[in-house]
Amino acid sequence: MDKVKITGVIVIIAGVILAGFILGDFLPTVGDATSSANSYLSPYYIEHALHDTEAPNLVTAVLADYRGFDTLFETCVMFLAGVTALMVLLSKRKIVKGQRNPSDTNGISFSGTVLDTAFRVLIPVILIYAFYVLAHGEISLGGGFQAGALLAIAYMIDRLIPSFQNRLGFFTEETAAMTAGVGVFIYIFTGILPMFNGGNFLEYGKLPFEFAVEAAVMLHPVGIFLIELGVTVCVMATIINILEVVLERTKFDD
Amino acid sequence: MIIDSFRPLAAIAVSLLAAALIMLVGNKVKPNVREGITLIAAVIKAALVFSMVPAVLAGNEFVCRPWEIVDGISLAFRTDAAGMVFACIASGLWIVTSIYSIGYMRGHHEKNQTGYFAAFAVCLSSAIGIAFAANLITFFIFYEMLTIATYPLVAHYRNDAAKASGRKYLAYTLISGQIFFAAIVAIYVIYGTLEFTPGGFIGAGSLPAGIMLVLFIMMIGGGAVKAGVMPLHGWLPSAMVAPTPVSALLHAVAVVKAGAFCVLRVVCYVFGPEAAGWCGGGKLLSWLAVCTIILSSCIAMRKDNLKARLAFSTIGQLSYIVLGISVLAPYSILGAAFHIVAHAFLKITLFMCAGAIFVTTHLSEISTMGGLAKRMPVTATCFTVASLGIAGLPLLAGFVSKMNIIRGAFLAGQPLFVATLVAAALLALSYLIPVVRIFFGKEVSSPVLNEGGEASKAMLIPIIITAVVSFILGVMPNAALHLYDFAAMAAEAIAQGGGPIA
Amino acid sequence: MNHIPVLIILFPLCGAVLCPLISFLNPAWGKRAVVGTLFASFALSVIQLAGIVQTGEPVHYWMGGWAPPYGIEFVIDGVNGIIIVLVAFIGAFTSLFSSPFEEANPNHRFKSAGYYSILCFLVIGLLGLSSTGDAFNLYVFMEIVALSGYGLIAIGEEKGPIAAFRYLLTGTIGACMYLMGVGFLYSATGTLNMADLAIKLKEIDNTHIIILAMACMIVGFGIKMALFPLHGWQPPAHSYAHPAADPMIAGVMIKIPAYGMMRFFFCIFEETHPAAEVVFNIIGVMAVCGILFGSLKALRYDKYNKILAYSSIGQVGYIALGISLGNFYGLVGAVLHILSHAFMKTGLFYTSAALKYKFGIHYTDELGQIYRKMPVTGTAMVALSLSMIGLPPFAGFFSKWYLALGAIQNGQYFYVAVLIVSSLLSAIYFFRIFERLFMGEEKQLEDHYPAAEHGRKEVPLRMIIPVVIAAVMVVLLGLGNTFIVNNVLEITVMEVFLG
Amino acid sequence: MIDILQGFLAEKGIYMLTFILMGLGIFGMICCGNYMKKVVCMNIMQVAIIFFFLTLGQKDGGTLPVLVKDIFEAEAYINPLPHALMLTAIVVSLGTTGVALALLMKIKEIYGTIEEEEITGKGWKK
Amino acid sequence: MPVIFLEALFLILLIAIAVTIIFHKDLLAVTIIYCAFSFGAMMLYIIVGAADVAFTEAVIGVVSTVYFIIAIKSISRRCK
Repeated sequence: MDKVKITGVIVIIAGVILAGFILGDFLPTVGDATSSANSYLSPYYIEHALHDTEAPNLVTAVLADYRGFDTLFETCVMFLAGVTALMVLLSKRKIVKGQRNPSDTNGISFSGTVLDTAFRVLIPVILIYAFYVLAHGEISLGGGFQAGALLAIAYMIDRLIPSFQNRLGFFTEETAAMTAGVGVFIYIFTGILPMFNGGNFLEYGKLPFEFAVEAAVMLHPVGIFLIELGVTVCVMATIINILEVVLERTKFDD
Repeated sequence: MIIDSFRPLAAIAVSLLAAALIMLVGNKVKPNVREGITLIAAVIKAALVFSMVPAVLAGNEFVCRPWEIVDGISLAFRTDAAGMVFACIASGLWIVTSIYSIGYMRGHHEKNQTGYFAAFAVCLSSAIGIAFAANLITFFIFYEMLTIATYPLVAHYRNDAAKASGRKYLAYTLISGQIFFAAIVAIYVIYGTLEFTPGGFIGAGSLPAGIMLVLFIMMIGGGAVKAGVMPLHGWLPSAMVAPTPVSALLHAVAVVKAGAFCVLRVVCYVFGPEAAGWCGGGKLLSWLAVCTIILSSCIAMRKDNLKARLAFSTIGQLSYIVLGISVLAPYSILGAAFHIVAHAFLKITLFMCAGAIFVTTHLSEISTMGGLAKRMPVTATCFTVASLGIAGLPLLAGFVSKMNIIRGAFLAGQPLFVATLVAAALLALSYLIPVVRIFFGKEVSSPVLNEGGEASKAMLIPIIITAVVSFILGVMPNAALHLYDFAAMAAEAIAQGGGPIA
Repeated sequence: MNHIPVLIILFPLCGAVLCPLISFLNPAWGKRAVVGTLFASFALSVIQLAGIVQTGEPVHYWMGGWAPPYGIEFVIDGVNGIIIVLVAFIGAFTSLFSSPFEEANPNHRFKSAGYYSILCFLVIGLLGLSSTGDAFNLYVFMEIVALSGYGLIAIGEEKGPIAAFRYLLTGTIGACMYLMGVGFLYSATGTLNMADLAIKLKEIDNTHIIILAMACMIVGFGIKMALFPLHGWQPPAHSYAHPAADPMIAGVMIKIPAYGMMRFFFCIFEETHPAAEVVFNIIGVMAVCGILFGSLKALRYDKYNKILAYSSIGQVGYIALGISLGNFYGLVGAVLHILSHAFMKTGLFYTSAALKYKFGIHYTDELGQIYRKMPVTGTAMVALSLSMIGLPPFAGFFSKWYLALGAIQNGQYFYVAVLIVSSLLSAIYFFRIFERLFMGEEKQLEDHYPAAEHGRKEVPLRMIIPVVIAAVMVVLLGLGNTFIVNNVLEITVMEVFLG
Repeated sequence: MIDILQGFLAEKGIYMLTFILMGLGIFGMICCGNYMKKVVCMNIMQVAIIFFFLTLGQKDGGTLPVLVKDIFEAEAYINPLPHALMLTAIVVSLGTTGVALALLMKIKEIYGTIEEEEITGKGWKK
Repeated sequence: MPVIFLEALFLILLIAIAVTIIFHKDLLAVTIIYCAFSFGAMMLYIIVGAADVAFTEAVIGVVSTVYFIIAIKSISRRCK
C-alpha cells in the first residue's frame, strides 16, 4: 500500500510540474493588477463599496451586501449540516451522563488547576472579542461567521473542561438546532423586510427604518448588522449542535 | 371530400374506456356486468365504424387531428379505403369474438378474466388505431400499444410455457418495433413528412438504392414479424399456448393482420410501388413470402396439434397478403387487401372451431378427433366450409382474394408467383382436407366423442355467423359493407399515386 | 417589482429553518409548515411559468437590488421555469408522500422535524440550482443539495451511512471541480454572472483556459448527475436512501445538474468554439458508455432499487446524449427527458417506497401477485416502467423520439442504435419485473407497519395520490409534449441555448 | 537569479504548487483506506482550491481590502471578491466536515471499523 | 524579499504536511498535523492579503480540530 502511495505522490508532483511546463501560461500572473480578474468587478467594489454600503471592510460589503444571497445559503449550509449530523446520529445510543463533578470523566480532562484557570480567564475574553467582531464586522476584520465561531469556541471550552461544570451549557443538541434555525430566520426576515417597502429581497436601502437614519445608505449598516447577527446565532448554534451530537455519543474512558 | 369528425377517435376511445372500466370495476361486479361492458363497447364501436362506411364509399374521408403529438406532426386519423377494410373486420369480429370468449372462458373456467377482457379491449383499440392512423407516428404508437396489450393475452396462463412464449413474443415484436422506430425517425429527417400517401411519398432515386433498401427492410421488419413472414415467424407457433379466443384474435383479427396491414402501409403508402420496386425491396419481400408459403404449408402438414396446424396455415396465408402487396400490381394489391378480410373470417372460424372442440371434448390433437362430426356436426361443417375457403375454392371468400392476387401477378408478368400461388392452394387443401376427413371419418378414435352434444351456444353462434359470412363474401364480395369496393378503391388510389388527401 | 422568483425559494426556506422550532412547540405543525410552504412554492412556480409563457421574456430578479454582474441575479427563462415547476411539483408531493413514514416511527420528536427540514432544503437547493444566474451562487446551491442529499441517504436503510459517506467524498470532489472551473472562468473574465461570462468569453482568445474550465465542469456536473465513469456513488446512494425521500433523490437530484451542464455548455461556452466539438464528442462517448453500462448492469440485480438506480445511469446518459448532439432536437429531447424521466423515476421510487412501507419488500422476487394486494401501485408501476422502456404513448417515447431525431440530423446513426439497444435492454429488466409481478408465486407477506395500517388494502391515500399523479403525469407529458415544446422550449432553446 | 525565480513563481510556480496540493488531496481521498484520513484529505483539497481563488485576487502593491481614509483607488486594495467567495466556501467545508464526522461515527457503530477494505469485505457490494 | 517567496515556502510546507498526513498511521497524529496544516493555511491566507479568510480559517481550524479529536475518541485511533 505504501508503495502505491509513494508512486502516486511522485506521479502527481511530477505530472503537475510537467503539465505546468508543457501547457502555456494560461492563468494570469500572480499579483498582476491588470489581470481580468482584478480589473473588471473588483475596481467597482473598491470604489463604490463605501458609497453604496457604508461598509469600509470590502469583504464584508461584498459578502453581506452585494452577494448577501450567497451568504444566506452559506448560513443555511451550516444549519443543514447541524441538522444532518444530528439526524445521522439520532439513533445512536447516547452515553449516559453521570453527575457532573470535577472527577467526572465525561470530557477531555486537563489535569491541573493552572490550565483550568487559564481557560477560565480565556472565556470572557473570547466572548468580548466575539461581540466586538460581530459589531465591528463591517468596519474591520471579521463578521458574523467568525463571531459565531468564537462564541461557540467559548462554549466548547466550557463544555469540554469537566471542572467548569458546564455553566454555559444551556444547549442540548435539539435546542441548538432550533436556535440555528432561528438564526437563519433572522437573516431571511431581514431580507424580507425591504420587500414590504418596495425593495427587492435583501435590499437594505429599503429597510423600513427610514425614520431612524438621515440617508437611505445609512440603512445598509443596519441591515448588515442584522444579518450578521443572524449568521452569528446560526453558526454558534450549529457548531454547538455538532459538538453536542458528537460529544454525547463519545465515551472518554482513558 | 374531407369531413372533420371525431368519429375515428371515438371508435378508438370506446374500447379504451371499456378497458379502463373493466379494470376498475371488473373484480367487484359480477361477470355478467363485466362482459356486458365488453359487448356494449363492441357494438358501439362496430356501429361507429360501420356508420362511416357509406360516406367513405362515396369518396369522402373522415379526418381527425386532435393535437400535435410531436413537434410538427399531428396525431392524425383518417378513414381511407384500406383503413376501412381493416377497421370493419376488426370491429365486426370483436363482437363475434367477445360472444365466443364469454362462452369459452366460462366453459373453461379460466382465471384472470378481468385482465383478459381489458387487454382484449385495448388490443381492439390499437387495431382500429392502426387502421385509421394517418401518419407513421400515430401508426407506430398504436402498433406498440398492440404489442404490449397482446403480451398479457399471450402469457395468459402465467405458467412457465406461457412465460416463455410471452418472452419470445416480446423479443420478436419489441426488437422489430424499435428498428421500425429508428426507420421512422430517419424517414422523417430525410423526407420531412410521415403522412401516409397512396402511392408513397418516397420518390424512386431520392436516396442511393442500398440505403433505401436498408430503410425498407427496417420498416418492413416491423410488419413482417407480426405477419409471421418466414425467418421472423418464430413467436407465432409458440404463442399457441394462449387460450383459443386469443389465438383467434391474434391470427384473425388484430395482431397478424396488423402486421400485414403494416406491410401494406409501408409498401404502398410510404415507399409506394415505384420506390419499393426500384430499391429491390419488393422483390426481396415477394421471395420471402413465396418461401414462407411453401415452407409453412409443408410444416403445417406434419403438425398433429390442431392449433399448431392452423398457426402454420396462418403464416402461409398471411404471406399471401404480403406476396400480393409485394408484387406491386394493382390487382394483387386489391387481392391482398381483400384477403385480409377473407382470411379473417375463414381463420377465425377455424380457430373458434378448434376452441369449441377443445372446450367441449378437451381434445387438441388431430389424430384423436376421428369421428368428431358425429358429436359436433355443426362445428365440423363450419370447419369444413372454412377449410375449403382457405384453400381458395370458388364461392367462398378465399377465392375472390386469391383470384385477384393471381390476376395481378399474371398481369405483372410473374408466372412463377402464379405457379406458387396455385401450388400453395393445393398445399392448403392437402393439410386441411385430411382434418376434415378425420372429422367425418367412420372410425371414432376417442371415447369422449360418443357422448355429449355440441358446443355451448355462445360458442356455436359465432362460429356459424363467421362461416356464413365467409360464404356470403365468396358469393357477393360487396355484400353489406362493400369491403371489396374498399379494397378496389385502395388499390386504385395506390396505382394512381394521388397526393395525401389531408 | 415581481418577487415571485425569490418567493418560490423563500417560502420553503422559512418552512425548513423554522420546522425544528415549530415541531418543538407542536409536533404536527412542523410537518404541516414544510408541506404547506412547498405547495405554496409549487403554486407560485406555476404562476411564474404562466407569466413567462405569456410574455415570452425571461424574468430577472436582482438580489438586494444590485444590478448584475455586481450582485446576484435569478434568471428564469422558459426552460428553467418549467424545471422549477417540476422540482416544486415533485418536492411538494414527496413531502406529502413521506408523512406516513414519519408517523410510523414516532419514537423521537426531532426525527420527523429534521427529516422534513432536510427534505425541504433539498427542494430549495434544487430550485436555486435551476434558477440562479450566478456561477458561484450555483456552487452554494450545489452544496445545499449535496448536504441534504447526504442527510437523506444516511438516515435511510442500514447501509445508508456508508453510501452517504461515499457520496460525500465523491460529491465534494465534484463540487470542488466545479469550483475550479468557476475559478478558471473567473481568472479569464473577472466575472461570475453567467450572462456576463458568456459575453466576456467571446472576447478572450485564451483557448486553454476555456478547455480547462470545460473539463472541470464536465467532471463537476458529471459527478453530480452520475454520468458514466463518475457514477460510482449513485447506485448505493439510490438504493439505500430514506425510502420516502428516494423519489426526490433519484428522480430530481441527478437531473438538475444535467440542466446546469446544459446551461454552461450552451449559454456560457459558445457551442461553436473549436474545443466545443471535442468536448461534445467526449460527452457523447460518456453518454453512450453510460447508457449501455447502466442498462447492462441493471440486468444483474434482483433488488428493485438497484435496478432502478442503474437504469438511472442509463437514462442520465440519454440526457447527456442530447447535450452532446447540440442541435435543436437534441436539446429539446434532453430537456423533455429531464422532465419525463423525473416523473418516471420519481414514480417508480414512489412505488418502491410504497412496497417497502406496506410489506417491507426490497427484492423483485418477493413481488409475486402483489398487484392483487396493491392494485393502484401495481398499475402505476406498469405504466411508469413502460415509459422507462420508451414505449408510446408514454413520455419516455417522446423524449427518445426527439433524441433520435437530433441524432439523425447530426448524422450520428450510431446513437440511434444505442438508444434502441438501451430500450430493449430496459425492456428485459422491466418485463422481468412484470413477470414477477403478475406471474410470480404469491408470497406470504405481512404488513410492515401492522399497527399503523391495520386491515387496509392499499397504502394510505397520502401515498397513493403521488403515485397516481406520477403515472398520470407520464401519460400527460407524453401526449402533451408538443404543448411544452411549442410554447416553452421552441423559443427558449433557440434563443437561450443556440443563440 | 531571484528575478527569474520570482517571475517563474508568479507565472507558474504558485499555481503548480497549488495544483500539487490539490492533487495530493484528491489522491489521498482516493488512496487512503481509512475514512478519517479521507476526510482530512478532503479538507486539504478544499484548502488548495480556496488558495487558488485567493491567488487570483492577489495584487502587487495592494493592501488588505479594508478601506483606509482618503484612499479609494482600486490599485491600492486587493480584490475583495475572491475573499468573499472563499469565506463562503470555507464555511461550506466546515459543514461538510461536520457531517462527514457524524457519518463516520455512525459507520463505526454499524460496521465496527472505518477501514475501507474491512467494510468492503463485509458484503457491502451486494 | 518578495511576498511570493513566502507564499511558495508555505505552500511547500503545506505539501510536505499533506504528504505526511497521507502516510501517517496514527489518526490522532494526523489530526494534530492537520491542525498545523490549518495554521499553515491561515498564514498563507494572510500572506496573500485575505485577512478575513485567514481569521475564519483560524477559527475553523480550532473547531474542526476539536471535532476530529472527539470523533477519534469514539473511532479507533490506529489506521492501516
